[in-house]
Amino acid sequence: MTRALLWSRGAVSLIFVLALWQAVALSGAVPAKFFPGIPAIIDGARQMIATGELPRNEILTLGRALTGLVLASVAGIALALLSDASPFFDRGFRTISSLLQPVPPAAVVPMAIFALGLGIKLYIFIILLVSIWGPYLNGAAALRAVPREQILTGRMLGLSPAAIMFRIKLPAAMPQIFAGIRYAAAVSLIAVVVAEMLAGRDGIGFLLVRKSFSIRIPETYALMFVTMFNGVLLALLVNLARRVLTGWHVRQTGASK
Amino acid sequence: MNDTTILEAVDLRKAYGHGLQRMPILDGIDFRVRKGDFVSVVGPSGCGKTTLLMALAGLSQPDTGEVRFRGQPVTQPPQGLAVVFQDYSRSLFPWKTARENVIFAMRDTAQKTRQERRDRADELLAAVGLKEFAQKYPWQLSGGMQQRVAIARGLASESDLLLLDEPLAAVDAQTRADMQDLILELAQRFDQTCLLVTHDVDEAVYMADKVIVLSRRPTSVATEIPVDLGKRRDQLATREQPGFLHARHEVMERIRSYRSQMAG
Amino acid sequence: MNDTTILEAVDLRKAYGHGLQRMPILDGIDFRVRKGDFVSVVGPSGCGKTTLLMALAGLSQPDTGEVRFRGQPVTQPPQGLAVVFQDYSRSLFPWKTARENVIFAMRDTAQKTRQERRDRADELLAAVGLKEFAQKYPWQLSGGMQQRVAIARGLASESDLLLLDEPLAAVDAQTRADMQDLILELAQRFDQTCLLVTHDVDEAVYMADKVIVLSRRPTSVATEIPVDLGKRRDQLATREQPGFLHARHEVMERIRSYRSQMAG
Amino acid sequence: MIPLRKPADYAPILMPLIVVAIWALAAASTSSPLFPGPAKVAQAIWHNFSTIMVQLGATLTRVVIGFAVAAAITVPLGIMLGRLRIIGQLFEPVMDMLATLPPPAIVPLVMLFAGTGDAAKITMIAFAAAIPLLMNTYEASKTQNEMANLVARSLRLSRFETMLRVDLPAALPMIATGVRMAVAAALLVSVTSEILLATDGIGVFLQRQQENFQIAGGLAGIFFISLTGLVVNTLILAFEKRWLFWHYRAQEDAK
Amino acid sequence: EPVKLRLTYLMADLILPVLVARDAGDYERAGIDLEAIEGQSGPAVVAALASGEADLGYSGSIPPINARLNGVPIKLVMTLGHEKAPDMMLTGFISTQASGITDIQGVRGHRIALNANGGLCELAWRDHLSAAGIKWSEVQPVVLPFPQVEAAMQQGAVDAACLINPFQASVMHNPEIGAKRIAAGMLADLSTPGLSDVIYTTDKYAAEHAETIRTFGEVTVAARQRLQADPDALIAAAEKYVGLTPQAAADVTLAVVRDDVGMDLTEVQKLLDAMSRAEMLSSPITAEDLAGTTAK
Ligand SMILES: Nc1ncnc2c1ncn2[C@@H]1O[C@H](COP(=O)(O)OP(=O)(O)OP(=O)(O)O)[C@@H](O)[C@H]1O
Ligand SMILES: Nc1ncnc2c1ncn2[C@@H]1O[C@H](COP(=O)(O)OP(=O)(O)OP(=O)(O)O)[C@@H](O)[C@H]1O
Ligand SMILES: [Mg+2]
Ligand SMILES: [Mg+2]
Repeated sequence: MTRALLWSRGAVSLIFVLALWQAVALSGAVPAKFFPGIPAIIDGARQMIATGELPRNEILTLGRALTGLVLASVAGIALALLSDASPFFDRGFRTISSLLQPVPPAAVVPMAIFALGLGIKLYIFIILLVSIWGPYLNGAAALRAVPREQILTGRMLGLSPAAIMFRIKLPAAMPQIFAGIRYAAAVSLIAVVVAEMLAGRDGIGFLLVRKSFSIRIPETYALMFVTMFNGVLLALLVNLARRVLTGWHVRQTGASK
Repeated sequence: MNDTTILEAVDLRKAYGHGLQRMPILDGIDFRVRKGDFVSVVGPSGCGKTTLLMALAGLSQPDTGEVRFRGQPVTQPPQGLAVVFQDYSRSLFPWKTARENVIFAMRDTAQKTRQERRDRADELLAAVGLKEFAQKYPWQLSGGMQQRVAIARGLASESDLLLLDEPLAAVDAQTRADMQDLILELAQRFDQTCLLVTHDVDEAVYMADKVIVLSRRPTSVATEIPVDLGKRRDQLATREQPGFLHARHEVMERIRSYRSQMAG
Repeated sequence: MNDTTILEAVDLRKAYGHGLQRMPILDGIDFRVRKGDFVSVVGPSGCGKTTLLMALAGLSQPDTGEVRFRGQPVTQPPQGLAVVFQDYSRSLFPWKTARENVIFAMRDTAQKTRQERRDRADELLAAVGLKEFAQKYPWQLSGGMQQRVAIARGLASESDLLLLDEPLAAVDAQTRADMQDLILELAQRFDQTCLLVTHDVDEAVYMADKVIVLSRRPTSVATEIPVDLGKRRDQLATREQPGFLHARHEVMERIRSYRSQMAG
Repeated sequence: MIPLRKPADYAPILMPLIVVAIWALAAASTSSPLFPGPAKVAQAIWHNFSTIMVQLGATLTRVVIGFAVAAAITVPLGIMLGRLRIIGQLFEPVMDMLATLPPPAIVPLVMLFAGTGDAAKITMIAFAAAIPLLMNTYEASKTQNEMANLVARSLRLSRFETMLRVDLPAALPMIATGVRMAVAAALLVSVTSEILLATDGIGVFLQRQQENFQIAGGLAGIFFISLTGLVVNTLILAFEKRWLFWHYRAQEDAK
Repeated sequence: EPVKLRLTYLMADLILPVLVARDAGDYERAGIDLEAIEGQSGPAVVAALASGEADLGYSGSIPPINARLNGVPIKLVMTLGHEKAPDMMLTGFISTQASGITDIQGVRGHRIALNANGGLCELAWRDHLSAAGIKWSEVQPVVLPFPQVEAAMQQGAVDAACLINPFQASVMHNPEIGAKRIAAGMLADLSTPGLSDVIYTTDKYAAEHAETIRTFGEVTVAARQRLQADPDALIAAAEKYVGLTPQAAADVTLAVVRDDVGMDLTEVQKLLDAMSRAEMLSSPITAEDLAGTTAK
């Protein structure tokens, strides 16, 4: 029973959110014109599917988000490793990251466009600026907390610092790094959509702006639900990767109950 | 320096904490271990045995004094060294199975191919009684089983110097006896020098060519007691030999003196 | 049911894993403990002693069978229970000092005010030989010291039922003897029922009114050996009594039978 | 014996200086008003200092309230979801769904219910800060040391007490990391929400500078947002040093 | 072979002729290979131009003026649309029934919506308010993107708003709001035409490619005239490129007062004066500095 429930929890959650939405819509607390019910939203989605614009842009956005996530994860983990290897870099980059982290992408767009143009470089910049921090911060914290005995085991075996890093610290830190990657998955979707809104010509974010500027409210909300669906999809992928890479941990913590 | 000396501790001192918190632990440790010898170390809980072992292994630096391995000062873990840590539950890698944990230690060994290493690991796991558990993760094993995996890992490296920190604390008497013989056998086969920290005086004497008794904190070497029982040991016969009983008595005597201090 | 029975295990069974991986561990455990009794449990490494203790404490559910405490089925840790876990290095809270760890267990005790609890904790820490270490964090203590903090914490709760899972595995022989007497003394003072898992047969007999010997996996009660030595025990005298030697012999005998199986 | 100053002690100043130097070089080589160098930004800071301070005050007030609301809700919630495994797992996807909503896209929604005033902005900020806090707290309490929980259970701690006295301290290191991300997210979203809804705040300042092509002025504003981030992070670092040292001990002798 | 021309634009009604002409192949026939890239804000369009990503930019007239003021070397080269009283008014000021505001005087003390700080609506509000003798500090401005205004008005979150189409029409059609148009036009005085949307380029491009810009202007004018003459085609274009619903598309008009797309320096000066009055001009600038007259 619970097993079946857990297997379909993505669907359960989606239904839960949709039901909640519909309940608010039906309650009449806000005008239906600005808060349309689920049927109207589905209708909007159907129209966008019929014209092909939804699938086309969805693929673009998902592809970008996935690329962004991979980039942000790899870069974030690389920075975390670097921080762990060098106290100098650690202290210095900590300052830099504190300074960069709260910079809103919207605020640097003209400068960014000037330096990077309107193409793929701009997307990558915005995505990295926003989503690198989860893997980096969680990774750096996790690497610092690896049990002493495990590191000593590596040293005693005569492993080089690099080998200790990649064969002991990294696997030990993986579970917590994945917590960061999971956040990065959500954030990279946000970043892609925001980038598409600010500078884009296609993708879900662009469509979102276009639809709201042509006063197609149900479509706008349909796109919001698409974004949420993307969030679940990406989280699913992250969980899959987590199972492959840190299956031991999933089972260990799962088994203890 | 004797030319068969392989490991040497010279006036090791170490304190933890700073200022008022400062607590001297090792207070001038001196001893030598000859190549191929089996040395047991006994001492009261918290006297600094683990601290000493870490310094010998080059895993931590003493405040003053020096460790020499094959005549060279030790600052890094030297080639040809293996340690079985006291905290078994933390020293195994939770993301590796028992077998993988053992294979991990085979770096400079004769087994080169994957299959050879696997076979050797399984052989060692069987020797510690964990044949059926090769595929289990550490957290699927009982405390004593984890400790035996740690021993198998220590033995797998076939190092010249093997440091064992209470490796049998969590196993039952029978298993313990078996493990003792296993360690002795392999030590002889690979001509290993061993240093064993233990709380079991019988074990200390049974295994060793020499027992080092440490004093209470601040710690120094209280006495070194040679054990003259030859290289072949037997769980029944050896323990009944006069040499055994004599050495055991001497170690006990020495240890007993802690008691009065303890109460204070 | 005897009306002085306080703890009862009825046909406990437990397996780990599913499908092909399934491995039965407890295979029908039955025994009773009378109020105020001290019971030792011995059994080979990995046979399921910890698993059994968890079930007795209500910390995990057996697959079938039942644990009864004061006649009530146990599904949750019952009131008046304390456990000293085998994995001492993990069971202490790293964010609390030794003293705070001990105070943490004083929930239903006589000490109510902060100062009383503090004093009581310090008293217990002194009793386990850690007077000067009350302010240290667990990771600043040696293995044996951590284990003694865990014991102090177990004793602090002054519970009716105390479950001890190899509580003395990491301490030296002298400290061990002291701890044994400490545990016995407090158990009598607070009229505690105790269940002690240990690998040391001497310890099992010295402490107990009854020794439960477990078989190899799949595990059941191989035999129960009563120990008739009265409530007052003495490290020297008791160990020389014929009753002691007799019980010790019987337990040993029983355990010895594992050996042949082990090799296989 | 221990040198008072290690090279790493200078890193927090040195590394940003290197970055600034690279920036200055890049800016000098393009010499466009759309890509001002550090000197121009310094000038802009000088000119706009008082305006920025006033606007930053308005922004930070909202950030503090929004963050406090988020923390008060998500930390207990995260621990609870981590402990009540089934419910937690069931609602994980809801978490993922909400986490993915881009702030500009939810502005219209929030506005429908909360209007255009401070309430709306604070809601947005709280929402943004809640996500990393919730995720890290949830992960931390889901995956934490089970021994600690066994101890708590054997001591018959109530669910609530266990959460407060065992789960919370054990999860604190990861929560602290979550806080770092949440503070950044809160600052970031407060600016975004001000660009879209506001009447005052540093976001208004930024947008005005941007519309006027005062890029240097905009960066001056961003500089103060960044500085806020740095101050908060320094506080968190101090907190970690003071209260979470037990978690990071591996550092000392096992490098 | 055709000359490559890259245009970055904001999506709006006045750019429709360009898009229609491009898809009809008009530019190609005139020897221009037009690549039209959509941008999402005035500053973004300017940045694309400055970085060399685009040759021409299209947006409202304020962003390029601000850019020039701050040293970005760009020049206005074409006017795509105008406002002129009484019927060519793109910008409208709408109040809600609930607010009780009936004229521009009534705005005093109320919450008014504008689309961005330092943008078109701010200039419009300031110009109209100062003409009516109301100080900026006497109103409560709220920044709201156009799409959110209608909901905000219906929910009572703002009392009056500056709007352009299609949002203006949508609000006017909403019976719940009971909207009233209390004023119109970006500038208060529209007795002479006021500059609306413009095309601009860098000084360098203007000097080197005058011919291409002129050709682009000629093709655009021709396409615009065709669309003006055919309302159905205009509606179809609005549906196709902007994505409007048919009802909303019906309200689209092309505000054109002249047959050519050349710059008129007096119009530029009029806008600059208004910006100066509204204190939105950080330093003085002349119309000659700002506008080229390449295209006619
Ligand atoms: N990180 C540390 N900080 C402060 N004190 C420490 C630290 N590590 C160990 N100590 C102290 O050093 C002393 C010796 O510890 P060590 O672990 O070497 O003892 P041991 O002889 O191995 O004891 P046991 O037999 O109990 O394992 C102890 O008193 C302990 O409190
Ligand atoms: N989480 C788990 N998953 C799978 N198997 C487990 C798990 N926990 C324990 N086991 C198995 O259960 C058996 C009994 O474990 P338990 O810890 O109860 O043994 P024990 O008698 O306490 O041993 P020791 O004396 O070594 O501590 C072991 O064979 C172990 O492999
Ligand atoms: Mg030790
Ligand atoms: Mg056990």
